[in-house]
Parts: sequence; C-alpha cells; structure tokens
Amino acid sequence: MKYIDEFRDGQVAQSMAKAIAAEADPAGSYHIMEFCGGHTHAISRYGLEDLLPANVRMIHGPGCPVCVLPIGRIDAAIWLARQDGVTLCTYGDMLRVPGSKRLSLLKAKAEGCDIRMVYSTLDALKLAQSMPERQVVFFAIGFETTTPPTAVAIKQAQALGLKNFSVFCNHVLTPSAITQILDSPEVRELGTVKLDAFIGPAHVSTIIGSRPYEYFAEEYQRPVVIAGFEPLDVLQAVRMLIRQINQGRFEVENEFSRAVTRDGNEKAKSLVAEMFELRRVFEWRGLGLVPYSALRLKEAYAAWDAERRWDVPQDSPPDNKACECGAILRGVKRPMDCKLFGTICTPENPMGSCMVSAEGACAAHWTYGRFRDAEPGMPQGPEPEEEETE
Amino acid sequence: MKYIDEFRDGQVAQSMAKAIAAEADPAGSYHIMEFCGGHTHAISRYGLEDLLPANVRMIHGPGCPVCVLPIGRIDAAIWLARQDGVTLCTYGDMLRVPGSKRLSLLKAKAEGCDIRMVYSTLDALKLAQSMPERQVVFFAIGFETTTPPTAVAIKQAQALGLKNFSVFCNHVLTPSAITQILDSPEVRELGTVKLDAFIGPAHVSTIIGSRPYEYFAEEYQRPVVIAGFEPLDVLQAVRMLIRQINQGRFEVENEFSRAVTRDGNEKAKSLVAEMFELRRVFEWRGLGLVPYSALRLKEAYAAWDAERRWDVPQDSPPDNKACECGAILRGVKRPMDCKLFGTICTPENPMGSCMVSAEGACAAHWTYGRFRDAEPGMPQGPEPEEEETE
Amino acid sequence: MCLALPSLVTELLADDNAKVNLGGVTKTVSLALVSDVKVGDYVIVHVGYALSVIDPEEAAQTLALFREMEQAEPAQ
Amino acid sequence: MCLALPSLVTELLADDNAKVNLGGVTKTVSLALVSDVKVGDYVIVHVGYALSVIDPEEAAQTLALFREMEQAEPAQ
Amino acid sequence: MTLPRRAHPRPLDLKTGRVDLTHGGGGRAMAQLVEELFIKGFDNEALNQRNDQAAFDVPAGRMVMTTDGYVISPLFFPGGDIGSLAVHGTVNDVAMAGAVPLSLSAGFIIEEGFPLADLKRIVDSMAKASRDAGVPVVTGDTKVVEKGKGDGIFITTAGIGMVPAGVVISGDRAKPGDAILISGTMGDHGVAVMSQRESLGFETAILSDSAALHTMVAEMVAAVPGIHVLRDPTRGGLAATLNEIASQSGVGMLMEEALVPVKPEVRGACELLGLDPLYVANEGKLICICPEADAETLLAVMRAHPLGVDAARIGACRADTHHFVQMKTAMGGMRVVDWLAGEQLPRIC
Amino acid sequence: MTLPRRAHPRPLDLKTGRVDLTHGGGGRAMAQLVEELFIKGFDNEALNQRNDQAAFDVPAGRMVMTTDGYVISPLFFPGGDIGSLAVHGTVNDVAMAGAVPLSLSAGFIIEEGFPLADLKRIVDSMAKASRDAGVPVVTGDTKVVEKGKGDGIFITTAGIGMVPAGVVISGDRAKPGDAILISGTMGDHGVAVMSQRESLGFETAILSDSAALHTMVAEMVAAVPGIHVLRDPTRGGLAATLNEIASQSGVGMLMEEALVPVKPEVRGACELLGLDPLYVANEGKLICICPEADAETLLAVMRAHPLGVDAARIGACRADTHHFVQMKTAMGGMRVVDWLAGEQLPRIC
Ligand code: SF4
Ligand code: SF4
Ligand SMILES: [Mg+2]
Ligand SMILES: [Mg+2]
Ligand SMILES: [Mg+2]
Ligand SMILES: [Mg+2]
Ligand SMILES: [Mg+2]
Ligand SMILES: [Mg+2]
Ligand SMILES: [Mg+2]
Ligand SMILES: [Mg+2]
Ligand SMILES: [Mg+2]
Ligand SMILES: [Mg+2]
Repeated sequence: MKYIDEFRDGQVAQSMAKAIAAEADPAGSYHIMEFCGGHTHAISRYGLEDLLPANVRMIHGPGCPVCVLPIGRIDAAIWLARQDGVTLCTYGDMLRVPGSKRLSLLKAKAEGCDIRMVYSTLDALKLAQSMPERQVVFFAIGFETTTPPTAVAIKQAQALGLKNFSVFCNHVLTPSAITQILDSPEVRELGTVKLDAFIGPAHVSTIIGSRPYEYFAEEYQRPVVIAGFEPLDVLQAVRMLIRQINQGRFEVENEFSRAVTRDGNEKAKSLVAEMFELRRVFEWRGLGLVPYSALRLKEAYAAWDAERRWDVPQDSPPDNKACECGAILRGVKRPMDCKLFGTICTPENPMGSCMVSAEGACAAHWTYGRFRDAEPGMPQGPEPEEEETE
Repeated sequence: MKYIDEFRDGQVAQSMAKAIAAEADPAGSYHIMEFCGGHTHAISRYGLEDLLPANVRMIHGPGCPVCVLPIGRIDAAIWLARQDGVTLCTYGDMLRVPGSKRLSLLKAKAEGCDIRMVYSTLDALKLAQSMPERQVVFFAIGFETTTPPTAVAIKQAQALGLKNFSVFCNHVLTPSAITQILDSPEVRELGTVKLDAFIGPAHVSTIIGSRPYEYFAEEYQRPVVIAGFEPLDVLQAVRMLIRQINQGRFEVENEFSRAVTRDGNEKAKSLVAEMFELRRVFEWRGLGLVPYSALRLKEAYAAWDAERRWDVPQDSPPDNKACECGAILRGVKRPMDCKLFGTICTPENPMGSCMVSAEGACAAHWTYGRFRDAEPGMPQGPEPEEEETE
Repeated sequence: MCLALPSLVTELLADDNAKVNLGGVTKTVSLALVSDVKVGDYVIVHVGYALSVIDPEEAAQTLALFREMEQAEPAQ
Repeated sequence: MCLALPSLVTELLADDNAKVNLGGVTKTVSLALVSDVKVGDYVIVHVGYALSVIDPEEAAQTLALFREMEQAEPAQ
Repeated sequence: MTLPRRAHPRPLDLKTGRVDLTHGGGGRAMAQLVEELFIKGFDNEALNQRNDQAAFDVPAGRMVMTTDGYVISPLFFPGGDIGSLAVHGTVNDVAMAGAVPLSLSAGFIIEEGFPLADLKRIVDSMAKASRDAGVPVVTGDTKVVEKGKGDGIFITTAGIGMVPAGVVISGDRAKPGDAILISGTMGDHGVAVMSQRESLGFETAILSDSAALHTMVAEMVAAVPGIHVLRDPTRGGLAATLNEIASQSGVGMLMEEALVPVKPEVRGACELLGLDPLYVANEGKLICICPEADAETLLAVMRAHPLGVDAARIGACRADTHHFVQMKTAMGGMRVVDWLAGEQLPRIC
Repeated sequence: MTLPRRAHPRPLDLKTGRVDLTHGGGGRAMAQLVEELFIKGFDNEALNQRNDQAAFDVPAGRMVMTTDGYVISPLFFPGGDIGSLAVHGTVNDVAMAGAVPLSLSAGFIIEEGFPLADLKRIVDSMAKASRDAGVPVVTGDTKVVEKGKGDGIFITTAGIGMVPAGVVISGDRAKPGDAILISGTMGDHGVAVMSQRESLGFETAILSDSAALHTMVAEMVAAVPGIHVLRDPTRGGLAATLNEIASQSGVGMLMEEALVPVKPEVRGACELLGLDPLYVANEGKLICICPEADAETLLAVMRAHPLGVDAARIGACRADTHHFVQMKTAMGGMRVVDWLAGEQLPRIC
C-alpha cells in the first residue's frame, strides 16, 4: 500500500529510535503531548514507547472526538433517538459510549430505538431519502476533519429539499482545546507540569493548514510539529520536536508536507465558515467548559439543526468523582494513578473520558500497554481473582 | 359439557340408526341435502353415513362461507392487503384459500403483507384502535350468523369515531342459495336429480328464525328441518325428514327448539336491516350468479365500506373447467365423479369450491371418507406412486 | 367457521360482555346481540358473540324424545 | 475515527465521486471537498471524503529524510 | 497502582440488563455471558472444560442423534418454558429410539434487547430440566441478532444416546396386527400454549405435559425389548404422527375415538377454537406400537410410571395398501384420520 | 373413479415459491418440504430412515460433541454461504479436539416468505460441503417463524466425532515454551463477508476461507499425537481465540506481528474500516499449540496440505501470571493483544 507501507518500515523505525536516543539530552527530559487520539492509537498499537528513551515521555491529549463528548450530549442523542419517528445515525465509534446510567446508543438500540451506524454523512442522507416517513438525525461529532463532510450533507439536503434530515451538531475545534490545556493553572502558572511540545494531527491540518498553530507556538513558546499517523511519522515528529527543544526554538514544523499546506483546504474551510458559527462555550469531557471551542449551525440553516427542531435536553451529568481524566489529559497524572483504572474502569465499562474509546489515554494504556505496569503475581488477565471493588 | 355431551351419545346414536332404518322405506330412496358446511363436517367427522341405510343419501350443500366465495373476491382481498398502509384481518378459515395463481392470504402474508387472523370482529376493532397509523380492513365473510357481529363492529367504530376501520363485505344469504339450487334446471325441470328434503342450519336460524323457510317448503314442496350441529341433532333431523317424506308432508320443523324460534333474534335482525341492503346479484363459487343473495353496506355507512373507500377490482376468474362442484352441490354428481378429485385437487391444492375448506363436499369426503371408495391395490396414502398428472 | 357452542354464562362484564365457560375453559364474549342474559344461562356462542339463549325446557324435551326412541328399541 | 488513508484514485464517477483503491480494495468516495483530482492521484480519505491530494515530491522528500537517517546510522 | 481485578469488573445485570450485540461478538461481553449464565447454570464436567466441543467416553454400540429447534411463542407457558421444552423435546427424540440419552448441546439465537432476567430464567429452567433428566448440556453456542431479526430467543438442542443391545425401534417397523398404545391424554401442551395467546382470548387451568420420557421408555424397553415403534406425537399431534408411521411402515391403522384419552378442558378449548385434539401437540406423551401380545405388559409398565398413568390401547395396525389411519368414531361410524392440511396454530414448539 | 396419486400432487415450486407457515406446521406441506428438499439433498442412510433421530454404530472411545448457530448476513458471500459454513464450522469444532467427525445434525429456522429457490441453494451447498467432507447430515429439523420474527434463515448444526486413542487436545493444555502455529492467513472470512454489506460500500476479490479442516487435522494428529491445543480462530479472530486459550491454560503468550500472514487485500479492507486483522473472523484456519520440538514437523504437515500452505509459527507460550497475550510489533515495540472490547461487525458467522 503506497504511502502507507513505506511509513511502517520496522528497520527504519529502529534507526530512528537510535537517532532519537542520540539527540535526546540524557540530563534533561522531554514531555511531548500528542493532541490527537489517532496518534495515541498509533503509539500504543505499534508499541512506540519502547522505541523512545526513558526521558522522552508521551502525554496523551484529549484529541479523540468520541472521548471529549460529555455525557450530557450522549444522553441528548439517546433522547433524540427515542423521539417518535426518529432514526438516529452516527459514526460507529459513538455507539458503545455510555451516557447516564450506563445507557449507550447500542443499548438504546437493543431497547428498540432505530439507531444506525454510518460510514459517511452521505449514507445518512441516503437513509433520509429512502425513508421519507421518518426523521433522520445525524449525530455529528468530530474535529475539523468531520465538519466539512457534515456541511456537504446539509448542502445536499438543501439542494434536494429534504425535510426529514437534520444534524445534531457536536463539532469541536482543535486549537481551542490545546489553548485550554496550556492555560490551565498547572501548566501555565504553577509550573508543576512540564508540557514541552505538541504533535499536531495531520488530517486536521489538511483542512485548517498549519497556520492556526503559529499563534500559540509563539504565544506559549511551545514547538509544534504537524505529523501523519503512521509510526514513522510519529517517531520523526518526536525527533523534530526534541531538536527544536534542544535548540530553544518554538516553531510550527510540518512533517506531513505530503498533504498539508500552511493554509489548508480553502474549499472546505469556506464551506464550514458559511454554514457554522462558534458556540460561546462548549463542555469537553475531561476539560470542562472551553470557550469558543465548538460549532453550531447558523440561523440560515436552522431547518437542518436538530437542536432547533427538538427541544434537546441540555443537562450535564458529571463524571465519576474519582476519575482523573482532567489531570491525565494535562499530563499531571498517568492512567495507573487513577484508582478506578482497570478495577472498575475498563473499556467495557468506561467511567471517564480517557477510557471511552481505544484512542483515549486510559483505554490505550489498558488495551495495549498495561503489561508495562504489571507486577508478577498481580494478575490482570481475564481470570476472576478477588471480590468486586464497587 | 352440558348441551354438548348429551347430543354426542354413541349409544343413543345406535338406537337412532335403528329407528331410521326401521322408518326408511326399503323400496324408496331419500336424498337429503344438508345445506350447511357445519352439518357436512359433523356427518364426516362422526362417520354418520355409516349409520344411515344405503338408500338414505346425504347431499352436501354449498353452505360453507369459505367455499362459496369466488376467486375474484379472494383476489380482491389480497389486492386490499397489498395497498399501502393496509392491515387486513379476517377469520382464520379464509387464510389458506387460494385465489388466482394459487396465491392465498397466507402466501401474501409470507410475501410481506400485513394480514391477521381474528376470532371476532371486536378483535379487528381493537386492532384498528391500537394502530391508528394504519387502515384496518375487516374481510367480512359468512351467512346470517356472522353478519350481525360485523354490524356490531361498525356500530362501535361509528361510536368511537374510528376513521381507520372498514369492512370488505361478503355476507351472503342462506335462503337465496337454497332457492337457486331448487330453481336449477336439473332439479326443477328435468327431474334428473332427486332432492327430497333439506336440513337447515341451527345457528342461522337463531338469527333469522325458522319462518324464512316456510315460503319455499310450501313453494317447492320440500320438507325442512332446522337442526343443531351435534351428531344426534343431525340423525334426529334425518329421521324427522324421512317421516315427513313418508307422510307426504313438506313442513318446516324445528329440531333445535332449544335455541331457535320461529322469528329468530329481532335485535340482530333489525341491526342488520338498518345497516345492510341487498346486492342485486352476487357470484357464488359453484353456483354462479345468484340474484339477491348477498349484502352490502348502505350509503349511510359508506365511510366503513372498503369497497367504496378503495377501487377494489371486480374481476371474476373462473374455476378449473374440469371442476364438478356445481353438479356436486346440486347432488347431480359425487366428489369421486370429478377426475381432479384426489389427483390434482386436494385440500392442500384445492381447485374448486368444494375442496376449499374442510366443510366442503369434496374436502370432507377426501379428508374423512375417502376410504369408502378406495380399491385394494390402489394406493391413496402419502407415498409417491406415479408421475404427475398435471 | 360454523362453530356455535352452548356455553355457561358465569359472569356479566362491562361493555355488554360476559364471561362464559365451556368444559372448564373460560372466554369473554359479547352480549351485544342478545337481551336479558343472566348468570347461569347457557348461550349459543359464535365468532365471539352470543347469538341466543338456550331454553332448558325445550332442550329437555328434545333429549326426552331421544330417550323415548332408545327405550322404544327392543333390548338386544 | 481518525483514519485518514492515502488511496489511489482509479476512476472519476458522477456526482463528484471517485473510485479509490487501497491495497486491492476499492471504495467510492466523495470529491466534494477537493478540486482538480485526476486518476492516478493519491488522496487522503476520511469518513468517505477525500480531504486532500498527496504531493508525490513532498512524500519522496520525507522518505529521503528517513533514509538519510538510516544511512547516517553506523552499520551494526 | 494497579489493583487486582476480576475478569468482568461488573457482574451481568440480571435484573434490568438486556442482551446486546456485544454479547454475541466474541469479545469479553460474550465470554462473561457464557461464564456467568451458561457455564454457571449448566455446570457439568464436559462443559466446564470450556472448549468449543465437549469430550466424554462412550461405549461401543448403536448411537442415535437428533436435533430440534424451539421457536415457541410465548416463551413461558403453564407447565414449562422454552428452556425446559428444549431439553424434554430432544431427550424424548433420543428416547424414542429406545435409547438412553447421553448428552445435549444447546444453540441460542437471541434477539438484541432480550431481557437478561428472562434469559436467566430460561437457562435455569433448562438446567433444572437437564439435571432432573440426568442428561447434561455439554456444549453450547450463543448468537445475537439485531432487534427485529428474531423473536426473543430461539433454542436449538441436539442430543445423543445409546440404544441397548438388541433393541431396534424405528418408524418403519409397525406390522399389521400390532397394538397401538399411547401414554396419556392428548393435546395438553398445545392447549396450554394457546391459552397464553392473547389473541385467542381464552383461559384454562391446563398445564403443558412437557416432560422427559426416557425413564419410562427405559422401563418399557427393559420389559419388552421387542417394541416396534416409539414416537412422541408433537407437532401435528397424534394424527400426523400416526400417519407418518403408517406411511413409513406401509401399514394401515384402525383406532377407536372412545379409547383416546382427552382431558375435558382440552376438549372444551378445542371446541371453542374449532380444533381437533388429535391434531394438537403433546410434549410428554408417546405412541408405542408393539406386538399385540406385549400390549398389556407395556400398558402395565407405563401405568406404573408417573408419566404414563393414563396410558391406553387405542387401536391396532392392519394391512392396508392405502396406509389409511382410520378411526371408529364415538358414534360408531368410520372416518379417515388424515394428515393435517396446512397448519393449526404456529409456534407451539 | 379415484386415480392413483402421488403423496404431493404438485412438486415444490422451487422457482418462485416461498416458505410459508404450513411448511413448519407438521402437516403434509412440511412432510413435502422435508422429503423433496432435505432428504433428497442430504441423501444418506441414517437420514433416509426418516425417524426423529438417526441411528448408527460407534466404537468405544472418547467422543466429542459440539454445536454452533449460523446467523450470517448476507446468506451468500464470496467463497461460501450459510449452508457450507454451517457444515465447515461444526466439522471444524469437532476436528479441533483432534477428533474424526462422524455425523452432523441440522436445525433450520426459516422466516415466512423465504424463497424456496434460496433454500434449495443453501441445502445443496450444505449437502455438497457435507459430501466433500465425508460427514453426513443424519438428522434435522425445520421450524418456520412469522415474517419479521427471523432473518431469512438461521441454521444450527451439531456434530460428533471420535478422538483417536492417546490424543488429548484441549484449550487448557498450553504450556510455557510451547510453539504457537497458525495454518494460514488471517481475516479472509470476515473481510469477504463484510465486502457484501452494502452499507460498508467496498469491494474486494477476497474469498472466505470457509473450509473443513478435519483432514489436515487428521494428518497433524497422526504426525504428532501430542499436540496440546487446536482451535479455530472464528468470532473475535486470532486475538480473542489466543486470549481464550491463554486464560484456560493459565499461560502468557508472545507473538510477532511480522510473522502473522495477512493478505494485502485483507489488510487494505481493515485499514479502510478501522479494523485489526487479528480480530477478524476466519472459518478455515486453525491455531495449533504444541511442544516446540514438534513445531517444524507440524508446519511441514500443514504446508503439505492444501489448506495449510501459508502455515506459520507466530510465537510461543510463556509463564505469565497475568496470562497476557503480547505481541512484538513490526516496529519493534511491544503491546498487549487484548480481548475484543464490544463487537466488531455483527453477524459474520
Ligand atoms: S481510568 Fe477511567 S476513571 Fe480513571 S482517569 Fe481513566 S477514564 Fe477516568
Ligand atoms: S374435486 Fe376439486 S375440482 Fe373436483 S369437483 Fe371437487 S373441488 Fe371441484
Ligand atoms: Mg428431532
Ligand atoms: Mg422432536
Ligand atoms: Mg460457538
Ligand atoms: Mg421481533
Ligand atoms: Mg419426535
Ligand atoms: Mg461449537
Ligand atoms: Mg465454532
Ligand atoms: Mg423435529
Ligand atoms: Mg426480517
Ligand atoms: Mg471453534
């Protein structure tokens, strides 16, 4: 597979590991946050931590659209699915995420709601065309990459005069979330946490370009590398960031120059700008309320806005109090520092944002990396061992 | 079971058989038509033919509402079931009857039509109340006994303001059919067929009383006994008719005086009179067009008339040309005189009226009595024997 | 289709219905087509409706007729 | 969720769609968000849409960088 | 610090939980369902091996194998449920060869959304039936289908057993002159199930006769190893089953209506619904066809067993090239007792 | 005059006919379906007895029994259909004990309205698979459920077989140091099925690997009677199956990503769908765990068999109180290969 296999070459990975080890200052330490769950997944799935020196620590950021969606929005989606005549559709990743009382879209489906998995917004549109007697609501989630596809579907619905299609919009913005992390007291004021550099997600920048990162690289004096999702892309980005740190630079560099430009995809950007506006504030699971961090449909597109069509509940039930996601996402804590980790919080029963999808920090560590903190004689395998904690 | 078991006493049956044998004139012959399929069924199921002398012959009349319905009306019912949003319901007996191209309601259901079996018109009404988004059509069939229940349901639909309930009316009248048989050339003019007497169905007379038979007992000079459906009722009726024939009387006698009066059920009769009117002519399977032999809803009840609500097709596809039902129903022929009988016409694949329900002449003979004409060495059991006839 | 069964009325219910019993089996039927039915009456039930009420005396007379005939028959 | 895969455009279809190939698997994707795509181009596919076109020269340069590093490394 | 943990942090929610697609997906949720419900419920050595197949020792000899799918509606009915039925029905089909049942397999096809509480009730009942019968469910399988692609739960069981040496019981062995015996009243199961159909709107106190007949069969075979035919009159009832046998063996049959035991309530329900008890399903009765000389012995054995107290001789086989099953009616007339044309009521087993 | 007649005057309409409720009612229509479709299709001595159970002779020894329900959607897929799958899957579960399959049972649950033509196609394919495997379908059952209460057709097969003397193969016998072998490429079946799902909208030339593995197993067992574990990585794929075995045997495992054969198209489809080939179902592959000393012998035997040409040693078992299945990735890092959380895609078997 061209442009994939070359970036998964194990031989090259070993060389890169050596190069990184050679460049990293043994006396110092490097705290690098990969913002995006796609990177978290690549790091875990390929075991890249084992290729990095001990003093290079990867901090798994909040960049998984499934993880960051607060429970209240999942409850709202289930509420929508339960309305008379509604067929709710969404990307597969959302189906298993539990809302309040552990009810997920999958469980709501089992109870009789009409809920469908789609692979593309156009599938949702086709569904609406094929069942004119039902209201098809697309539960839209994701960062800058999934927003333009949502916009295309609404445009087409408009062109087709489709009256039974609408969007429950939950699109969120990458730069605002990074800013929020850098603005947190632990990082900015107390200095208790080191966050030296960022890896930015390539696919987001295919749309927004690399330019939006320039402001805060400068403002917060942190280097940024836009990188692809293949393992060599990630390793290369780490190497580039170490070099910037060593050299005291804080620039935006582009590892994914094969498909990312400084300005991104103008066509997609203008479509989004035409159709969406900023929400004043939006709740992120694990991060709390983040100003200007999400989009909603403009008044002109109200007809396709599920939140305007239905009186969607706006509750925000809290996560388990013991959940340490907030601290984990800022690099203050690690998954195993949470006392729920692996005991009552697992991918099958996630209690917080970081466990919700395979791309979350806790889930990735549990699923791929938990052998690293296993102590001999302390079984974590699938055998029943002791009575229940909860 | 009181009023049932006493009328099924085998000991008494044997005595009656002897009494009948004693009363029947060995020199003469007695051709008695039981009009109603209920009687046909009782005769077959209890093997009553074996209790009658050879010169007392029972002729199975057309009185099975399932059998008499022409193919075109079944096609029409299937057509209705196929209309958008229609749920068709009817008594269970109708489901298996094939219309054109062997398609039955059961097969239409298998193809996806919403077709339900009900035990009472009130079940149909409840169905309509429970599914307001669908049009519930009751496929109404039957003689004078099922017409009042249909009327009650329409009354209740009216009272409830139910707009999604209607009736596809196929109610037919007993006396008109008997008249038609007596008016047939074979019976009336050519005298080729003896039809000496009639057994009238008790349940019909619980509604219409015994009086409607008085006209034609007189006019056609044939005795009539209204009789119940238990085996002793039937035997007793035969005995009463033999006595009338022997005595040259042609009166209407009432064997079922325990529940039939001369005038019948006034409440039911007036309900039917209020709501229904005579059709000028109606097709009976096996009998052809019979004048004034069926009912339809009056204009005032047009809102509940499926034939007025939909443009129900009025085709009348013919039966298999080889089918001898017409002759069988008049006593001119017997089932085994039909060359399709038991070869390609069986209860699973009925080709004509008399094979359609267990109460038809051919089906009853096939199902219960075919051992009587079996010749040794001529297998009729379920083993494959020779190549197909058709 | 042509079932018409004598059943014992055991209970009068709302909406002109009654509970009837046949050989230990109970069922709800409509009394919309009959008048003045009482608990203890036997009614002729057909497609969920009572069509008429059984007259016990007439029934007894019919059965008496049967018995006569049986007695009339010489013992074998 | 975060899949973004370089796929070869093998056919341009009606309604601004294209057929793409990934490791022998073909799929129809929308070109609504990109311009001037030709057969033979590699596009980054995400949730059924092409988000951008791969620049082969830039890709070659990135790979060249990797190779340099590998060569720089002393043979073991 | 990572704490020790159980395989499944939260036990199955057997009160309000529902089956969802993950329970059939081959992952942890399925493993948990299998472990906490099926293995716990059926608990036996072979199943506890947790392999995709169960292993056990068998002696050399004549083995029988059978299977039946259970799609009954409603799932719970007076006298049983789909779980106990799925055990009894298959144990009986094994026993009808005169065989001693050895073990059962069970395949579950569950509709998404099915309450775990109902599933547990079914598994418990199935496990009890299996324990009571002494025939373990040694292996099983679970599939989950999407909402609207099933009807709550379907269970398919298969069973095997060993035929005692010298016993040859088969539907093709009926001979003219053989006696036809049945072990009790006809139609109880079908009527009990139908009484639960809301649409039929009737009530009775009748219980399904659902029961495992193998212990009675063992006693019968011990007393008369030369039994010709055994069969349980399930779908299609006595009538369909006798016709099957008549056709397989190439004989006619003549039975007497007055000799066929039917409970008054079953008779009443059949009158109401226009059914014939001869065509109504049984799940704890058998037909036995044997040399006339053995009839009394077998009747005595059956009547001495709790499941055969109403056993009766209802007729005999005879030579008939037409293979007619005929019956002398209670009125003294004669009739054919034919195959069922079409279906009576769907989904009673 | 009554003419001689066939049992069923009109043969089943296998072109345009559909299954209706009478085909499951126990009457003539059902008898006809069984006769003209099932008995004709599967045609073997035991089934032809037409009893409710099949009888056959078995030797003394260790028997295995297994069952699986098949609810795959779509019913027909590249490389097979639900019929052949229902034979292969159950033959394989028997074979995974090292056993020689003896016979199968088949229970059909059919949705009203299912085309008889499709049913015939499935029965024919099933009969062919059974003949090719030399494992007859000796007994069966048919149920018909109302429209909307099923999904076309579900098939549940059960199978039995005899384990050769001295062979003890079970999921709890893996030992630290044992080699882990697989018989070929991973994920073919799952991807072939998914490629037929309209909603996924992709196309490949991949065929399901659906196949009966018992002849290869027989050769393996003959060469190395001391095989510890055999299991077919079906639902949940290699990952779920290895975790099952690790947990049953109480061992850890270490495999190497680079050693696991995966076809490029399977890899491509998995990339597109965000799946991991390690979790995708196979229906004609096996995992073999054996003493390291026997690994090469077994690989040679497998590779000499048409179903094992791509056989590979992918890793080894090791002592690990956590029973982790771990993998050295192609990048040289290490990861856990965990159970599947939730389901991947429903209804692929
Ligand atoms: S383990 Fe669970 S509860 Fe703990 S921080 Fe992670 S997501 Fe939150
Ligand atoms: S056997 Fe069939 S075709 Fe012949 S008369 Fe009777 S119903 Fe008509
Ligand atoms: Mg069976
Ligand atoms: Mg059975
Ligand atoms: Mg299984
Ligand atoms: Mg359902
Ligand atoms: Mg049986
Ligand atoms: Mg199995
Ligand atoms: Mg299996
Ligand atoms: Mg069966
Ligand atoms: Mg369906
Ligand atoms: Mg297996």
